[in-house]
Amino acid sequence: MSSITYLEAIREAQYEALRDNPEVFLYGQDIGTFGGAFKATKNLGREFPGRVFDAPISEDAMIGMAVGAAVEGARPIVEMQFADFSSVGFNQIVNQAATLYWRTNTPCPVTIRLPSGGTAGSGPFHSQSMESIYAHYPGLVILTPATVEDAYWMLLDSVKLDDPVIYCEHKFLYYHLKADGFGQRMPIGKARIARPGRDATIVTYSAMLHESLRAAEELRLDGYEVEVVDLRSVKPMDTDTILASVARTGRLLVVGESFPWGGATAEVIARVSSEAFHLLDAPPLRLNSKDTPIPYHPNLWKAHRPTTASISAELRKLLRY
Amino acid sequence: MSSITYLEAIREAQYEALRDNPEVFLYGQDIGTFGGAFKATKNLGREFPGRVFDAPISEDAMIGMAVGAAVEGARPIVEMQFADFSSVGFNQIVNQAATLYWRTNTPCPVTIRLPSGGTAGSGPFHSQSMESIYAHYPGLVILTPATVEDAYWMLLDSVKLDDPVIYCEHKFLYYHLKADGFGQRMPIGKARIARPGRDATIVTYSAMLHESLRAAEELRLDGYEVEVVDLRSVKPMDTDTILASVARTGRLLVVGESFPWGGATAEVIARVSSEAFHLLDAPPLRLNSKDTPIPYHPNLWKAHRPTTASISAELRKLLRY
Amino acid sequence: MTLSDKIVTSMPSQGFEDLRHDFLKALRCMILSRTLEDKLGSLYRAGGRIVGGVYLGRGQEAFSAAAGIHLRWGRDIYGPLIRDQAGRIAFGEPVLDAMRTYLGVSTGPMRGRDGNIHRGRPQVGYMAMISHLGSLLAVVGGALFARRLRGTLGDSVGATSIGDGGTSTGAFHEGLNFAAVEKLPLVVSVANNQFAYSTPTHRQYACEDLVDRARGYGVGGHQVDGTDLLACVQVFRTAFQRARAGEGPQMVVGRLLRLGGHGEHDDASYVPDLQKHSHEGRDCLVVAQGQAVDLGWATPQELRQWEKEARKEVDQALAQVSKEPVPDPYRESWQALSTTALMEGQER
Amino acid sequence: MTLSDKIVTSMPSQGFEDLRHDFLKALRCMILSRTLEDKLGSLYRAGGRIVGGVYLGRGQEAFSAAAGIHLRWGRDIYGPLIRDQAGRIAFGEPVLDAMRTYLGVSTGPMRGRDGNIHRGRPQVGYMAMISHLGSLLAVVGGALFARRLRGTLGDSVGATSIGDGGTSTGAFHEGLNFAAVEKLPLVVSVANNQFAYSTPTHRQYACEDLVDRARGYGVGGHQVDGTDLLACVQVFRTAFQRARAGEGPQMVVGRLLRLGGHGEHDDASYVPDLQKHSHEGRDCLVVAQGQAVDLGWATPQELRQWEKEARKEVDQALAQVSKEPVPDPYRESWQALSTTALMEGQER
Ligand SMILES: Cc1ncc(C[n+]2csc(CCOP(=O)(O)OP(=O)(O)O)c2C)c(N)n1
Ligand SMILES: Cc1ncc(C[n+]2csc(CCOP(=O)(O)OP(=O)(O)O)c2C)c(N)n1
Ligand SMILES: [Mg+2]
Ligand SMILES: [Mg+2]
Repeated sequence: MSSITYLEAIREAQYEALRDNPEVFLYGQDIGTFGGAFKATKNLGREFPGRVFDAPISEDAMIGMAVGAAVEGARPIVEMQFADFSSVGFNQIVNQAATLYWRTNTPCPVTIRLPSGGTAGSGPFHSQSMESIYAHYPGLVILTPATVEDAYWMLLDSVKLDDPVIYCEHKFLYYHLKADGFGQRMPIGKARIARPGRDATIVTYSAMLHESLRAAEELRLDGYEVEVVDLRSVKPMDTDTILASVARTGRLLVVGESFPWGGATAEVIARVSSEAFHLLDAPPLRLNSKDTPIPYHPNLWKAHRPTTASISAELRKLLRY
Repeated sequence: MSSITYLEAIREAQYEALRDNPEVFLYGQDIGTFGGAFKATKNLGREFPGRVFDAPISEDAMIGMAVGAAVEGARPIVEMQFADFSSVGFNQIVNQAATLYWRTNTPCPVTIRLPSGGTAGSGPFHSQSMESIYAHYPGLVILTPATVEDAYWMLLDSVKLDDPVIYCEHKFLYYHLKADGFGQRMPIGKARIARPGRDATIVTYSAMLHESLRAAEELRLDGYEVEVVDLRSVKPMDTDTILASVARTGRLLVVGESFPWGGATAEVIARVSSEAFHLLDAPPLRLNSKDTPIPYHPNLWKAHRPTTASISAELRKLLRY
Repeated sequence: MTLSDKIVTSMPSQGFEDLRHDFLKALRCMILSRTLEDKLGSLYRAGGRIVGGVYLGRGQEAFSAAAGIHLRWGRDIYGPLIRDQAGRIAFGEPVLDAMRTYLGVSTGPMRGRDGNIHRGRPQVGYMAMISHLGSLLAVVGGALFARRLRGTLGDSVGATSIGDGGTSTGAFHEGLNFAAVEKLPLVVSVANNQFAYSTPTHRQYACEDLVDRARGYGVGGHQVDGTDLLACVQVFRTAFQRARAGEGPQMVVGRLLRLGGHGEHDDASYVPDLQKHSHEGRDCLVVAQGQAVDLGWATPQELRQWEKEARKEVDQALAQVSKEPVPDPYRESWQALSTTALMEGQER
Repeated sequence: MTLSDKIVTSMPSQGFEDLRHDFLKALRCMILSRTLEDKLGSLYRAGGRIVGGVYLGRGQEAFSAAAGIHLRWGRDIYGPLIRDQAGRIAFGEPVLDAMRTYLGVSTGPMRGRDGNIHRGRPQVGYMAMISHLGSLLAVVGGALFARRLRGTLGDSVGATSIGDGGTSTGAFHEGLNFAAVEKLPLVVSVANNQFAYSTPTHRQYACEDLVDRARGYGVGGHQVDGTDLLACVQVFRTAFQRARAGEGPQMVVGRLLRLGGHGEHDDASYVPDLQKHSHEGRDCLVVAQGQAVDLGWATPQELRQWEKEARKEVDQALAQVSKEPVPDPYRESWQALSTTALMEGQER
């Protein structure tokens, strides 16, 4: 297989899901003829006539409709044009989809794709990372693939799961991130050691994995071996793998792109502090974006989110302790 | 002043806000003639004709309208009938109200009252605590009053603030919690030592303060002095007071009523672990509700949220460490 | 005084023969619904038995039942709302489901996890509403959409309800618009009972009649006197026929009055007396019983017999449910996902 | 070829004298808008100068400007949307505001924090849209509501826009319904440009014409050929008069076509040729220039002169803004609250 991008992996997974199961259909704005704002459904409407639908600008109804379809046994994949617009479908996600199984014993196999995260010049309403918002509510599975392989396998797995999945795909990785193939499937719920090390652990996910790996590389020049754990899914969160890594390194930095209050990074630190306090040789640290909306100008945007440089700086702080 | 309830304090604060500033108005479903589902605005429509408005069942528009009014210098107080229904106003809260000042330098003095938290028999959609959802987004102040005094002063302060405030009032406290007066005003952003102690610290807020105080009392019979910190506002969060308490006790339990993933309790633990790791003599613990929707039957509900008994059990674990 | 003692007569006694069967079916559902709800109301007031609040459909039974009788349990899709007890019965919901849910026992469809009007059995096409008004419409639409996609739609139809207040929600708008775009076989009952909780309609909408909205969505619009069962049966028959015939969503707006509080905790003192004594304030059950007698479709004796049977059914259900177990937190799975392998420990 | 070389003529030359002033004002705004947007488009394609995307109003200038000329900067409230560059100019927004925002310099109204079409100056009644379609309507309504409450409404009016796609949002429905209930002096422009991004209207709504929605909200409804400036000026004059006269919200639906992609990144290959060559595919600027000449309201020379002035204004703005500073993260306050005392450290 020739080189394939993260975005192509998402398209390919949808292709296979449609091919393999007649209950799968796609629903989203401009995803038919047009192939979606990011072309994640390019040609799928042509290849699967009557299975790919352009939705009206009605995120609330889009999720509601997917839940109804799932009740009837369908397995819809809903594309939000940007993660940020899921805010108007929020109620249907957290109160309708997420509670259906618990309330009525009815499975709810809905996959909601959220094109997430910042890119330069996208501004406050086309850049958000909402995994922490959705993970707070019971009844949802929150996937945050950071690699081409995970983008592919985890989307295929989402469609097979009988629970609602919030699939957070990072727009920054769409075109740049490439792989030679889809590699091996790893089960949902398992974190991955993306880089082994012994001096400190970075726990991260999604696009921040790559900034973190680069930071780890930088620190290697100083003689440090930093282990990097890719959470892959923030809910469920693979505490065991995190703890095992911290047991090896004794030092923890958690990096996420979303806003700093609460959320995935706080959750990781809370788990490690509560469950493996004695493993820590230094205070666990976290790095998030700043506590303002996401700025439009690239100068500001680069300073708003964690970068290789800011992660390296934080790592140095952690290692000095 | 004779005995006054938490709910009456909320009514009284709104009365005074209306009386003292012509820019204040109230907007919410059934808050006029009817005085609101919980009677938090009882008689205010009569006492302030043309200042208290019944809204259509349009939470999105209700928040949007309040932002527009605030742009023009008004200081609306919006009542959501239940916190849970703010999920359909979520977008206007986190993207419209919360970003206005940062984007345009325009103050946004909107107070949104969220009748929050569980009561027996209220079920999954009339019991939610959403402070952690809103606190995750930049640009909002999140108040979680636990006492009659705070209910009163913090609501008055909310109306005076030039920023959007999510005022989380706990329904469980409405009728039962009483005080003889409004006591002293404490500034927003300051936590309060609700009970001094030396053996362990509970950090909590809202209705869980009272369960925690009872648990602390229980532990006193075993000879332990547990300090209880009432956060009062989860954002801003008064890290200094928390750290000072942990410095005294060396042990930390954080108790919240909302869902367990992320949120206020994780945030507290993350801050303490990062900033005062060396002060801790034991792993910091947290206690939240369970990771399912909030059950309707009281038997289940009582087991779903933290109670005096479960807090005591957790405290014992913490103290044994 | 039994219900049938209050019969008033008003209808011409001919020309409706083809409605007879539907009418009587609806009437019996209304009687059972009223009997059940009266019982729930008194249990609530007595205290101690009912879990949570009680929200009744009194005064709305004709409108609700006239929709419900067109729905086939297990074949059609129904998403009832707050005041649809009569429609639920007409659809085929056993009284036991209601009683079990109100008493919160673990044998009910919601197993004590959710309550009262939120009950349903989605797996058989009987949707379980969440509280957020308007949000069920798209769900019912989605179920129809999936059936059509799979080719199993056949002559099945979907139905759901909304109140005058609920029409102000964005969810209602998005849901109905989506259903119209997809031309789904859906009947939407708009029960305009003049109030949303305490809020009168002039604070809720500014059009003359909610049926004026139908054209803007491109859906069929129907208006009916919601206190008149015969008229309701007739209008819903047309609406369901059109929906099944592929003419897309049909919106039926019924004018009526909620005969009671928003819930049983509410004395509805905000409803002006004038309105209570207006045409829309008539008790649709009394009207329907009068119609039945006038049309010669039922005798007062039969009506009394049906009431007696209803009381017996309700009493039996209560007796049975009273012995059933309430939920036990220690046996509860506390699991929000169906995929057990992905559940995390609760107490991290 | 300058714009004025493409003039087509079509109008009768009499009976519109009272529209002359408004028409010419709108036309000059259209010319400036087109000139500015052409420049922004080429800057975007050239790369390196523009921050973020570029979303243009080409083909919608007549409809947008005809609304904007009725608004008074500092007195009325305007909440423009994506394709309202012409309306913004008519309202009184300086070209510098636009240029500064697109180039992301820190001197602009958004200070590089937010971009392009999101710009505004709420403190002077010029609302700054967020991306979420439909959500601005309630904001504009709320501003009017507050003025009326305080007694400072006077003859001020509010205006905002939406596209065919945006009408499907719950926010639009809730906002318009609220405005209707409050009978606010609000004019809502519905620019039905046949597409929402790539989605044609038949996937967006099922009514015949979006103006059919007006009655269901109880608001005034107006229809206009959005490619015809003269008609637009006339219709908006009526709509604004009615709104100011206390007749409540007015909805003006314009039929037109987006002459370009959704944004400048989009080649709009999904728009069928047939539609491009239909009546609604006419270039409203060419039509308006023809009307001006036909009516004897402007000579081709004058038109050329206005174009020249517009180019000069745009070029000057660009030259000036090019020298202005871009945001500096180290001097940025990184503060989302106006109450400094409540801000927490950023890097916890
Ligand atoms: C989105 C939302 N907001 C608020 C509520 C609270 N609430 C429950 S019922 C009700 C009134 C409903 O009125 P209407 O739709 O007319 O139905 P009715 O009760 O009259 O049958 C309200 C405001 C809710 N359920 N959902
Ligand atoms: C709630 C929401 N969902 C999705 C989008 C993404 N989006 C931006 S513009 C657009 C199309 C808008 O179409 P229309 O309202 O017809 O306006 P036009 O672009 O045609 O002027 C979409 C889907 C959005 N801005 N807001
Ligand atoms: Mg009603
Ligand atoms: Mg459009």
